[in-house]
Amino acid sequence: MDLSLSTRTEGDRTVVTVGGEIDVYTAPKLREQLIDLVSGGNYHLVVDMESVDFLDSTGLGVLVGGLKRVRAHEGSLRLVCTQERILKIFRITGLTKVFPIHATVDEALAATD
Amino acid sequence: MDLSLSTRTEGDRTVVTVGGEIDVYTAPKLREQLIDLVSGGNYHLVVDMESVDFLDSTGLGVLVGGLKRVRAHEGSLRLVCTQERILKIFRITGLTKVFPIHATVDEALAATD
Amino acid sequence: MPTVEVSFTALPSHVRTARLIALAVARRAGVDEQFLDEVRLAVGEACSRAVNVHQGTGLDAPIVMSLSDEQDRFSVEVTDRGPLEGAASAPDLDDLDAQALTAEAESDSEPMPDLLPPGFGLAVISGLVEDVAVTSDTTGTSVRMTWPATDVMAPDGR
Amino acid sequence: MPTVEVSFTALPSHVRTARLIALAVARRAGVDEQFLDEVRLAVGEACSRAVNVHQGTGLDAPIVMSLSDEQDRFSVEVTDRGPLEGAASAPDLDDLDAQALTAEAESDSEPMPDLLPPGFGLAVISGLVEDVAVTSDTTGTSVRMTWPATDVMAPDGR
Ligand SMILES: Nc1ncnc2c1ncn2[C@@H]1O[C@H](COP(=O)(O)OP(=O)(O)O)[C@@H](O)[C@H]1O
Ligand SMILES: Nc1ncnc2c1ncn2[C@@H]1O[C@H](COP(=O)(O)OP(=O)(O)O)[C@@H](O)[C@H]1O
Repeated sequence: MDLSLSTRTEGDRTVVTVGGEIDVYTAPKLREQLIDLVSGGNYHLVVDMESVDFLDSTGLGVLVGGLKRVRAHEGSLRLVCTQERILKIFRITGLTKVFPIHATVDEALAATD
Repeated sequence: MDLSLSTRTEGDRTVVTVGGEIDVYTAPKLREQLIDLVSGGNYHLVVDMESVDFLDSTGLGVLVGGLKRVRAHEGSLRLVCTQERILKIFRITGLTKVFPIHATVDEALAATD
Repeated sequence: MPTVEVSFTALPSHVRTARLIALAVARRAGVDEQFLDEVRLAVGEACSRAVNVHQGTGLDAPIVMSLSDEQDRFSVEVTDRGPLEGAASAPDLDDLDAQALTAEAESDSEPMPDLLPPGFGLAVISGLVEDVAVTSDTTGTSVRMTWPATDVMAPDGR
Repeated sequence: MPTVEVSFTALPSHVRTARLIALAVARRAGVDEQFLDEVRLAVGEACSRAVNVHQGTGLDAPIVMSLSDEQDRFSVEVTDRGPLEGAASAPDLDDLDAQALTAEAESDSEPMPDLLPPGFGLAVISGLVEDVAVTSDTTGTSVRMTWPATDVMAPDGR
């Protein structure tokens, strides 16, 4: 299954909906998308991962890269994910402490911490 | 998926219900079963293939072998099969002309041609 | 080189694994559902044939199955180190029923009535797959089968 | 030898194929459903790592993935021809968040903030799979991962 990507704007935030597999093969596509958004002045990102069915460390690297990029502009990168098998890789790598992870897009849009 | 085999008697006929894959790996098991039945005096066999999801030429060979064995005792070997993908291999090998193929076990049990 | 090579020793259980792998990769390569049964059966026949050749001639070398996904074609090539069944012995499919019936007359004297004529597997493949190439030389025999595919995995497809 | 070998050139698209193959064979080998996600992720990490090693060092040789289904164990071994990441650079998983945060301070000067530290993939594998063995010598590095399986494919299982 390939990666699917779509974006939409909600107030000052941009929701990136990702589906499929984020791995060494597709991660460059997600990386480009995040770079494009940040270059276009979108510094508050919500990445909806509910339709992601595979995420590996290359994909994690791209998310960490996105986080670094938005933070350089005082921005934020929030994740939406409730799938246990995806959450697991954030947990074993300790990245749950780095990313705010929300149960729904609405929750991520409302969050301000 | 492995091969599943079960047999039951219906009057003077023996119904062999086969499920799974009949290939180079499992065909020996079906072969033994047919040999055992013929050695035990069961010369009228109905092989129900409705639950078979794979059949290759090794499997065909075992069925042809079974047919030869029962015919040596004036017996019969009827097949029950309606699955197009299984029928196809009988058709391309011309073996539809060798085996009586029925749509149901009842039809095979009633057949006397 | 968009080719993945699978090699395995000549054992019946590996034929199933090879079949499973070819089917999974074909599906992933975008081979249409309507051809998947054909891939599964034809690859199984080619691998069974190769395993029989190696077992029959006591060859220890592995069987190699190459999977290529190029442009709009998906190909599987199964290569063994043995000889090709002589053209003389290749059965005419239209004749198989006749052969089956003839053989039956002598079935009591036949120790292995389950064995179909050599070349039967290849004949099934030819009857099944439109694009097949069989080549053979002193180093071995190879059966290459090709199916149409939508190239979902093309490197430039992202 | 109940081993099937899959070899492929060091390309990202082949990592997906290797993952798909390992998953299909693991399922067939009777690896419990609860471990299949782990197999998929860990094999993907091992193959991605190997591909990166070959691409990073310009190695043309193929990556080899061996699948073994012995008794009640299913093993996948991924072998490359490159060096193992130095132990010195192997990240402490507990430290990764700290590393990620630190790196962020210098993100503007960093050309590739997407690159995780070398050894990250191996660290993920170790965090994920209970039975892992990593060996390395001058000919290359190999990562062997083993899972419990019910041996549905045993030759004597029929
Ligand atoms: N979470 C999962 N656990 C176990 N098997 C899965 C899971 N997700 C998908 N699969 C199976 O893995 C195989 C490959 O699926 P997947 O990798 O998601 O698709 P693709 O092959 O297109 O990448 C399929 O047979 C699918 O049924
Ligand atoms: N007729 C079919 N056409 C296409 N795919 C099939 C068909 N039957 C089974 N499959 C698929 O082929 C794969 C292997 O199935 P199968 O060979 O039946 O089981 P097993 O792998 O246990 O032998 C599975 O992913 C299954 O969904």
